Amino acid sequence: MTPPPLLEIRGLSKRFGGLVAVDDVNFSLASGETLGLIGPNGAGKTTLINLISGSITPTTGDILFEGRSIKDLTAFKRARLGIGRTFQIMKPFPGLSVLDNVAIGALFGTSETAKALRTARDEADQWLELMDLSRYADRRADELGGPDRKRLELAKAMAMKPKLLLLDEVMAGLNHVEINEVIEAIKKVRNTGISVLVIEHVIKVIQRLSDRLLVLHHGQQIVEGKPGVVLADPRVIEAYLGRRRA
Amino acid sequence: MKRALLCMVVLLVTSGAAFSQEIITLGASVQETGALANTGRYYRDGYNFAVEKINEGGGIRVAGKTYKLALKILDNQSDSNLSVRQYVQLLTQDKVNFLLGPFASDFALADSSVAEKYQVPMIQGGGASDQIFNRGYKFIFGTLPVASKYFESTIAMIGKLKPAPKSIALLYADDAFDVSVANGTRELIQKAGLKLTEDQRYSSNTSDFSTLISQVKSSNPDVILVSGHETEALNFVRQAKSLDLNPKMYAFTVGVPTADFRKALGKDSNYAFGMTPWVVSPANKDQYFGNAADFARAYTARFGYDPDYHTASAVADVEAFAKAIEAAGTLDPVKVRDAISQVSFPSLYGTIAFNATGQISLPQTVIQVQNDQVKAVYSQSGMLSYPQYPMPPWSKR
Amino acid sequence: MTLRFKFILGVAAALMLATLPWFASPTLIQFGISTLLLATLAQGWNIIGGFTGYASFGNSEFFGLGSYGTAIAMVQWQLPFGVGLIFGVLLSVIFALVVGIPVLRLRGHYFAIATLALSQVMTAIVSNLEVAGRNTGLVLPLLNGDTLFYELSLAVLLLATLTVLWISNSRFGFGLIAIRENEDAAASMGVNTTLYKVLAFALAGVFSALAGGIHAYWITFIDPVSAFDLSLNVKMIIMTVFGGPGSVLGPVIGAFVLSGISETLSTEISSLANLFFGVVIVAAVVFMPRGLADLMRRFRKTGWRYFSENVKQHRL
Amino acid sequence: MEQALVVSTMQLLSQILVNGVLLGGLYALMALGLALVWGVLNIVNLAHGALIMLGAYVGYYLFTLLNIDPFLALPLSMAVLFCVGYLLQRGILNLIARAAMFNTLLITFGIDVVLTQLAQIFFSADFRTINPSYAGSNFMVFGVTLPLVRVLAFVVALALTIALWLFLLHTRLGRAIRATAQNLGAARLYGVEPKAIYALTFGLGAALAGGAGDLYGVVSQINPYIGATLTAKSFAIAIIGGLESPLGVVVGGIFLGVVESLTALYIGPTFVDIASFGILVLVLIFRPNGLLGATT
Repeated sequence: MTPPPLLEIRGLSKRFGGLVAVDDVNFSLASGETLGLIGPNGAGKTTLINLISGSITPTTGDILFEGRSIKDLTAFKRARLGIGRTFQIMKPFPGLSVLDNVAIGALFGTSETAKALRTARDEADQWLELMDLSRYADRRADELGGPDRKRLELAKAMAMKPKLLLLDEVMAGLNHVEINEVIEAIKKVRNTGISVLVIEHVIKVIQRLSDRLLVLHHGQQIVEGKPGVVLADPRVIEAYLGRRRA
Repeated sequence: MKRALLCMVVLLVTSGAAFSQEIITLGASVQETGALANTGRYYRDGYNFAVEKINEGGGIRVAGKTYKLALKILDNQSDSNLSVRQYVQLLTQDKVNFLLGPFASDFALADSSVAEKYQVPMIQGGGASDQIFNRGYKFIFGTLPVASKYFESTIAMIGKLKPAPKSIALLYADDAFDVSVANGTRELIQKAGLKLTEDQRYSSNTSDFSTLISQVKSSNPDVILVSGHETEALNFVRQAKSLDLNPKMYAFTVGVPTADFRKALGKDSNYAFGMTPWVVSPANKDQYFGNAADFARAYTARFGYDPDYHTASAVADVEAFAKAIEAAGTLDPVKVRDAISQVSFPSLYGTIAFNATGQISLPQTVIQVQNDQVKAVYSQSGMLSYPQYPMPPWSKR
Repeated sequence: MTLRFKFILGVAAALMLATLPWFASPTLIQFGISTLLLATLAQGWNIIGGFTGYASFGNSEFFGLGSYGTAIAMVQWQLPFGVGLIFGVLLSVIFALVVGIPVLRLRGHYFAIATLALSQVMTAIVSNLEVAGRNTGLVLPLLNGDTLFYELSLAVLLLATLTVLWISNSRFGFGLIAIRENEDAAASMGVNTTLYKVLAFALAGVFSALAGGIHAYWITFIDPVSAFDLSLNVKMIIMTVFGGPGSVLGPVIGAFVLSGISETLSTEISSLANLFFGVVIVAAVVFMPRGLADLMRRFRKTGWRYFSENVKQHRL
Repeated sequence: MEQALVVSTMQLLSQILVNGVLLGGLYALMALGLALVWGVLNIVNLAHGALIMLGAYVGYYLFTLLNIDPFLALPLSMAVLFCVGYLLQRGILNLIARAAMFNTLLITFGIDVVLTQLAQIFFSADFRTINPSYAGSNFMVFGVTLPLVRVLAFVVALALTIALWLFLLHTRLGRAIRATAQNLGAARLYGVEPKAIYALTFGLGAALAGGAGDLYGVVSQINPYIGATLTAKSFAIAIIGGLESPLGVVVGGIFLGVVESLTALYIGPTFVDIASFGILVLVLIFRPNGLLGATT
């Protein structure tokens, strides 16, 4: 018997008043896999992430994590189960030091038992090192610049030791050089063996990172498959790239 | 032992200044600012004036030595917690000898516990609530009449009016003093055989009386008695007019005797009944001020506004101390306390003598505003001048 | 400063404060009791306001419930003071749980206003309760023992400060700070935000209620207006913000300094004290919006420019 | 006999409802400025009641010293308070425009203390009233007594609300103010400096408070300490009505006026605060955008 996929989305929909933001989406994500989620602005990508992480509740449909329905769990419980996320609009803890930002991930996250602050800071140190942020450890988080802030978000999420990481447009607002830096950082994350769901606007990024791609348009999923195949699909070009070219 | 130690500290710290000049200091914390400042000033100015006058007259003689009086007044900002702390400060840091009181029953309730704790007598002229005096405290004396009897003379007068009123509405604020008044008044109404048509408790500081007035209007009593604060009396009269409430008479515990009341309401203050334990009359002789009328003239000249019974009560507090200290022949607080309980002397305020619980027994004189002037209409001895009754409806004024 | 040195300094300061009644004047002790209680209240506010970031105007309700719990137990049921104190704390914790769960869902100004309104409701409810003496209040038995009250207040303040010290170094405290800094992010990182907020509210309630109970017995008379006094809550906030919200000693120092100023003003310039106090608040908010703790940390580096920089940073 | 009782009960009830509605109009005017400043500048102005108090004193002095009728003095009172508000914002509040929320609460509290104390020093603690000859006049409609000044105050309150509403909707400045509520920089699109918008809006809020104060002095007594209760009432109305539109505030004011009157009649006058502030808390929890506002 094959184990259930890490994440399974079944017929998920979300309505805001009259607007259908996410419409009957189905997909699954295997352990260790990186799935890319693309679509034009307003396609419902961030809503989907919010549904999975528990910031909002679905109108219909179900979300299974490790074979268990989590749709009625609050956000913090899902985090405890191993779902970490970053936010499109970065949400660091601005008044805290960079180190303590990450330490909070280590203190909470998936850790079941209470650990000492010192242990959490030691763990945080390691993540900072991995993300190349050690030299900023004592700075206030709101003093960091663009790409460093993105890396901090990654470090914070990783410190939670999640099984699944949801990345919401981490590249927004970065230039080419910075994008490459952050891509390297995400690769490091992926190499630790966890599953990642990447939402991205920039096609180049998603091509380089994803094992598989899913395209959302007006809340509906239109294509799913290998990156090369998906990006060549005329419906995708029509819906997404086509409009940009026009 | 502790007291002896304290005295030594006093001697050391004050470097003998207080003693070489033979001064007795009275201390008080009153409302100079804050919501009660309007009435608080009567106490501040009354205390000051009395102390000045007694000193002008040569001060007081204690066991062959002459002492001058001094006054230390702190502003409690209308905050009763601060007031308590200030009384402790007055006793322990400023080393005052005796205590004068603040205004209002809830303040006196809290502050008198300081007097009791430190066993220093306090004579206060600002709190009348029965609660202050029924705790068995030994060091608190009051010169306002007993709250539960505030309406006694008013109800006695009602029995003598023609046409005789039959029904009464009683409205009162929910603070210590007014609840005491209401409890006493209810009994008095029953005894007088009058019908109580409305008995309504309202929140202190209510500014909108339109519901109460409409309610009273629909039950149409002959008499309305209001026990509350001056601001409430003002709002009540204004809104009674605008809602066309026309009882045969209405009476208030406070407000009516003050100049403020007449100034704020103008002609609308006419016909309102009030009460005062103090009548500005030359008949009230006083050792220091001559008589009540002389005092009132001098006071107005000195402070720029008319005194009312709060002021007289404050002056009486200071005089009671002067008399008691002279009688005790010592500054020892406990002995002075015993002397206070024994004093009995005529003053501009009336005869000052305290009963067993420490309160004075002074009848209220019923007053009425007539043609913008306060007129005494009824006292314990009977009708002084027949009041303007029934009050004409607002439309006919 | 090493940790060890700080520890020794702290113990020495506590001991010094504890011996005060044996050589200070009664006025100073009186001032001490009131200041220690205010510091306890500020420390309580620090937990919900300073650490968790919820601008509570409900702490004066805790104070009032503590006062009334103690007073009702002692006056109406003739129970000893200790039992009354516990009863007051219990009332306060129940209030924190029952009211906290719906109200702590509100954020920012809305939470502040909800708690502000609740204190009006509490005042009005107590004014109508027979067992609480309605609006005429309750008179507690007189106890001539300012030394006892002083030591008790000091003990409660120490307890509160040690609790805050623990909070600042614990997982719980980091959870609260995370909520303050960004509640959504905190939840997504696994912080049980609802539980933590309610716990912080209840903990603030415990200390405020203890202060209220002691104050009631000490002052011997309480009524709804003085027990649920909203300006007391404002004082807690001012003292905490003045000292440094979210720090361990900031609220205590804030309470000591501001009480000192205010007491001196009340004595020295009497009627103008309140006016001056208002001016101090305005000036403090404009020139040192992050409190004394921040001032001391950065003043050495920036000097007098510290004040103008604050203004530059926050003005439009 | 019984029928007479029913008639008089009905009459009392309609009188109480009318009282409540009229009171509500004045309430609404008190809350209007608070809601405007809160909604646009995100400042919860704890000194709002103190501004109403100042407005009342302006009206009082204009009436007693210059014999200007309080309803004619209304624009003057508003103009004076507009200046006070404008200067307060420019001189003080602007300095902390970008500081944390606690700080705006604290600073407006501080301003409230200062204004109240200054009022005590300059105006004394004496109780004052604005008492023109017609202050107590009334007329009867269907057996219900209508106090003239309350009716006038109600009409003025409604007129000012509608004027504010039209101003916000149909003038360039008004649109700039509304845009600022969404986004600080947006005012620039209308060619107005955000700084100017802030000061103007606060001045406008203060002017409305001034108008409310002037009318308050005609129906009630004034002293330097009336502010705190008025601030609390204004909060309740602003929250119940919602911050989005002036019309919501009017509905909130009338709703509160009626609820208070009915509570006083059927439960007791000491329960009024439980009702009004209890409703405020419930509205916050269940309908945070106000009774009329959109549900989320």
